[in-house]
Amino acid sequence: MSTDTTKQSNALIWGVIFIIGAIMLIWSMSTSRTGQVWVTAQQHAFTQLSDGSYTSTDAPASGDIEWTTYKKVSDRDLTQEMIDNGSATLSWSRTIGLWLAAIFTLFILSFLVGDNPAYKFAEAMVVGTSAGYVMVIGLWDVFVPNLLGKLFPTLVQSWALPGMDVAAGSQLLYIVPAILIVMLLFQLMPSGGWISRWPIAFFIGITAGYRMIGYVEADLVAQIKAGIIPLWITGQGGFELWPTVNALLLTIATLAAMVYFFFSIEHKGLVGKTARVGIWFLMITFGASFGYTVMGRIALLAARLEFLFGDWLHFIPSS
Amino acid sequence: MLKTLQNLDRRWIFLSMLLAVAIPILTRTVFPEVVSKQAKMVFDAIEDLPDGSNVLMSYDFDPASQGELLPMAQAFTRHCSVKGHKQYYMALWPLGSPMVDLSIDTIQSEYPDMIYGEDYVKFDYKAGGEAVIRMITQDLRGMFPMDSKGVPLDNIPMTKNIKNIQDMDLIVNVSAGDPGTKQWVQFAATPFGLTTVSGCTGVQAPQMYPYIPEQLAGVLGAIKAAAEYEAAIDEAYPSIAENPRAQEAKRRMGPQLVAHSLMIGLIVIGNWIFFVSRKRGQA
Amino acid sequence: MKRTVPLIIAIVAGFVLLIANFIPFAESWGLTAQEWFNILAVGAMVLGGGNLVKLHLMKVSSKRKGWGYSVVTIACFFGTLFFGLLKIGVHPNPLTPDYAWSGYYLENGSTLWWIYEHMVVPLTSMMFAMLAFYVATAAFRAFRAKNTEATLLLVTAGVVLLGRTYAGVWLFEGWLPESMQWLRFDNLTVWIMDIPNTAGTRAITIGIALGVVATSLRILLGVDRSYLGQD
Amino acid sequence: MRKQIHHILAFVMALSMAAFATAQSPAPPSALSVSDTPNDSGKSVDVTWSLSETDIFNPLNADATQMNPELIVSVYRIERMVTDSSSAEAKQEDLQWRQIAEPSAGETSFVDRTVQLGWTYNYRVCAVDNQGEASSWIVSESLVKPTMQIFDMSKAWLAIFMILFGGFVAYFINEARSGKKLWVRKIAGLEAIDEAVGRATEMGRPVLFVAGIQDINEIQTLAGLTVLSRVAKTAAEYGAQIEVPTCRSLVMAAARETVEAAYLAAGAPDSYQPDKIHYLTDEQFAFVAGVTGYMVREEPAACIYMGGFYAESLILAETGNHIGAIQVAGTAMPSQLPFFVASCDYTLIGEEFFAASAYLSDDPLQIGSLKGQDYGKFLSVLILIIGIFFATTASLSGDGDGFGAGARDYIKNNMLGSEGLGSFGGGNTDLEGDDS
Repeated sequence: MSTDTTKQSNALIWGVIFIIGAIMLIWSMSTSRTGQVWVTAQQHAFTQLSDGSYTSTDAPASGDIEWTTYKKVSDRDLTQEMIDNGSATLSWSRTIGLWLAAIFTLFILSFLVGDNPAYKFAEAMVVGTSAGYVMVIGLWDVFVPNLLGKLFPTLVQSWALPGMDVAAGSQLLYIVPAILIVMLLFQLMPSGGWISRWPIAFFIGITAGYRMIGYVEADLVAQIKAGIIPLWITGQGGFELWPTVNALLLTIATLAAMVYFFFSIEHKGLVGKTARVGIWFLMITFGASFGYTVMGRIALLAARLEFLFGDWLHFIPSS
Repeated sequence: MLKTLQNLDRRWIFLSMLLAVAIPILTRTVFPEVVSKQAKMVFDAIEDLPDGSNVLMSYDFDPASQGELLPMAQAFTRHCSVKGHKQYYMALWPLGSPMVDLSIDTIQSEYPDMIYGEDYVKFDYKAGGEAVIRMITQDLRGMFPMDSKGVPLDNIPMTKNIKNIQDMDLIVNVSAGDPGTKQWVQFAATPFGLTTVSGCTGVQAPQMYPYIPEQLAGVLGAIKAAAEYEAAIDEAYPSIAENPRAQEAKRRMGPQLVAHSLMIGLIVIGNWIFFVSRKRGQA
Repeated sequence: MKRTVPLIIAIVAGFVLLIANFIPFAESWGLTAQEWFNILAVGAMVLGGGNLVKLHLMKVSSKRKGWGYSVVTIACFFGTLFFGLLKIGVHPNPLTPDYAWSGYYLENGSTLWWIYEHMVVPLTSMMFAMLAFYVATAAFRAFRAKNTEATLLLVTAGVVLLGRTYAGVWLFEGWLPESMQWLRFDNLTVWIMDIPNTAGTRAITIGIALGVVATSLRILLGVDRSYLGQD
Repeated sequence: MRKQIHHILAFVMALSMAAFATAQSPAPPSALSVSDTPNDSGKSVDVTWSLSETDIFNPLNADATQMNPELIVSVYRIERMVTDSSSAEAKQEDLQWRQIAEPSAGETSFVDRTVQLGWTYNYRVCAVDNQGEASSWIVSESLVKPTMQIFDMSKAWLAIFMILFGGFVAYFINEARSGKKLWVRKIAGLEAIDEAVGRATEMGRPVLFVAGIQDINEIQTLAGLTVLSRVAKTAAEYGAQIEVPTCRSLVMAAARETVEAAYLAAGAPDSYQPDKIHYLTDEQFAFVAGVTGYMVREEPAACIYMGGFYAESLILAETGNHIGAIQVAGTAMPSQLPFFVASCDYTLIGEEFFAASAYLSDDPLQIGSLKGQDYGKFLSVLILIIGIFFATTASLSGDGDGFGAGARDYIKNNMLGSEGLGSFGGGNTDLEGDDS
């Protein structure tokens, strides 16, 4: 296809897509609360007891700590009555969020028509947000309780983790991982990157240590053990043909496949034939793996379309 | 005919896949499920435990794999809740924590009489992957000094007497990769003989089979197995069968059927083109 | 100094873990080492974030093609970090309402939650879901029965694909005699998974395990120092 | 036989009647015994008992209707008391009887993992019926003091295997380093690579090489780079153009070194173009978009993928196939192999990939460990065959206690299980950890 015809077809495709999209939107909006998120408010009030601790109360007085949280009402449960008596209210932030979510989803889908700025934009956001998000979790879930909490218990207790047990006092041993982290971050420096080799070496050593055990125990010894089965299977009714055949097949296949992975023997004669049988069984294995992978990929798409058609456009009951 | 197919704009194939998945979703076709061996094994592993057993639920997946794994995870939660098992939630993936929250929402909305701290508890995400598993097989508090609400384990009824996860009666692992099922098998199930079941993505499932039955009590591979598991639960517990939210995986089998058929059709046509054109000495 | 110390650290750390597995006395050493390891893993996360920023800042400063997108990435990164670390929109933990910072950083309704729910989830999951389309085109244009092996693979894949849907049952309803029921694709799939797949995977698993033993050992014996880099 | 059961049932009924008449409490469990868990660091105690007579799971009560429903045991309550905390200071609550667990009916054992090394403990257990009525306490005859073992005997065989498998590798690495030539079979895939490069030269189109998307510290990437040096060398000899986009900046640096060296070795240092080896981006799908974009524009005649790949594998292979390039792939990612096998002209499967890299590089580390692994495999196959032989003979001889069964059980439970060295045919020697 020459470039200008491609351009034309692209323009055509975009046009068609936008028209279909518009029709769906209008239809959906005319029939349902498209992309609206309704919430119910929940009051939380806490009153102080004589011992200084707080307890939740239903009749907040002055001086109590109060706040309101909002819970999403799924489209399934939302009734006109709830809207009329004001128990359910429209949440603008969440509604906007939902529309954004839908639009970002479409941005990425647009890559199918051809690479375009919208896709690149969405992609750039994926990288940034997910990286930032992972870091936030790491800091709040691990760094604070497992490192700061051990080094400066009283501080952390009075700040972020009131429930924490400070009896143990600060455990100075945890200086070591703290220092290692600092050394690791030296890798960001233009020079002095070699300092980060210490923590990296620690990483690699530990990994090597437990991997070695884990793999020998679970993937080597235990797998050989699992492979040891009788090739003559008898049940209540005496000898059983099919189980025996299967056991035989399983054994031959395992051994043949292992022979294929021998590199000290030339694949000639019997060895060659066995290896050939082995590769066939490997291919069946890969075929199964292929099928399962495809199944998984499709499920992912189904979930996203359910989001678009359900949560956003309300063509189907939203989750 | 051949020519057109040979240089067919691939966007037509994209479109066909889109429709193959979209139409069954919109028409909401649901097919009956035959509970297969694996799904039954997993179901039994949870069903046969005496009510109120300790079950460790490790959610090692993220939103990217929700489509495959969330229905499974929710089914595990419902099954354990209806059996009254004590559920200990944790996550080895940073984005696994919010997945756990979804299960906890399910408990709170569908099993309101279950009490946090007595029937279920949530631990925060911890970094380190397999090293976390190794750690908690020896010393739970070393890794989790507190639950996700910041309460020390000694002040929580259901964790008070738990030294490490060897005190668990079952490990349920929902996994989208590494760290995941393989690591649980290597560092918990095999060395300590802890009964473990796994719900994993289609990509991993075939690699888990050699571990069955000794190292793994059962594997749910991708959405199909989840649908079968849902069916098994529905059979045993009508209360869950009536819950439309508990039928997600089953609903998704509609798109699966059409899309799988499309895939096979595409492979066949593709190869037909391949052979014909090769005969004509083009390829 | 630059190479020997790290080498010693790696070897010692590795062997401590090995020994801890067999000698109960060393168990506690192993636990300590692993606790440090897990804390250090967070350092690795921070490093990852740092590298990302560094990389994209370089792109921006050098005005390399598409640097605008790098700006977006950096903005998103710091935005998320800011709202998350400062727990914007998070209420205190109901157990301790008088501690402003005690809340759950991902509390439903907080800003980080909003970012997670409306950006992280749809973007990452749709990004991944695109594979469904690529698989389709690959099926049409790439997966060829070139030889016996590929043919075997594709046929198995077909059987599994149908066997893992209702089609596996439905195709054979009615006409297949009782004695031949095992031919039903769903039954066939179960067999494929139980026998050939288990066998093939077991062989691969054992092979990989030996490979890991070799590589780990090379590190523990200090013969493989590639992780120490040059100079 | 039947008569006996009747007697027993009568006895049970009488007993439950008695209970009914008196405190209406269930029958207590019996034979409480406590012992230090073997092969551990002295952090746990094994508690075992026999079921109460009013426990449904008690074989006596095969016919549950014979029981007084109110007395059916729901849980056993286990209490513990510290009798000697050696020198350390024990908490006050530990010095009295304190509940530590409530295993449900039918259980006959419990492992207490909350004990301190070197302290001395006393245990007692009672049965609690579904009315909450507790039976009388059964106190263990002996006290127990958890102790630490020097070596975990249950892992003796595991240790032996680690030494064996490790030994092979270490030995052959040493051999290879001492300059001994170790023979490795030729890998068929390698000719395919040469052909591919040759064809590219004829067509005057470039060769694309992707070394996976993992970072430089992964073995697969390193193996990929070894193959790259071969590809680069051939390309330099034929005078073909090669293109190497990378997903990690460190990989780019390493790749440049490799290729430059290869061109030097081929005697064509001035035809080496560093800018053909460039870093795109860390982000998986962005990287693939970049590479496939290049493929569609430049239409390389040969695409070679060697390294650790993930979901992007099929996108690469699909595009390569579409532009009609010869494709050779190699990866140890089991989940991605199917897509390469189905769409590439030749694929190096798993270890074959490492073998290829070892074959190409005369690096003693690679060849030595490859040899070592081969011997490891050989040993595994041997054990497998021997085990299967005994298992089969055992089942042929009707699973009796013959030699076959004995040998099979020793191999499965001791050598490959967790029952330590044990004694041949000795069977299970410890209470814990028989995971077979």
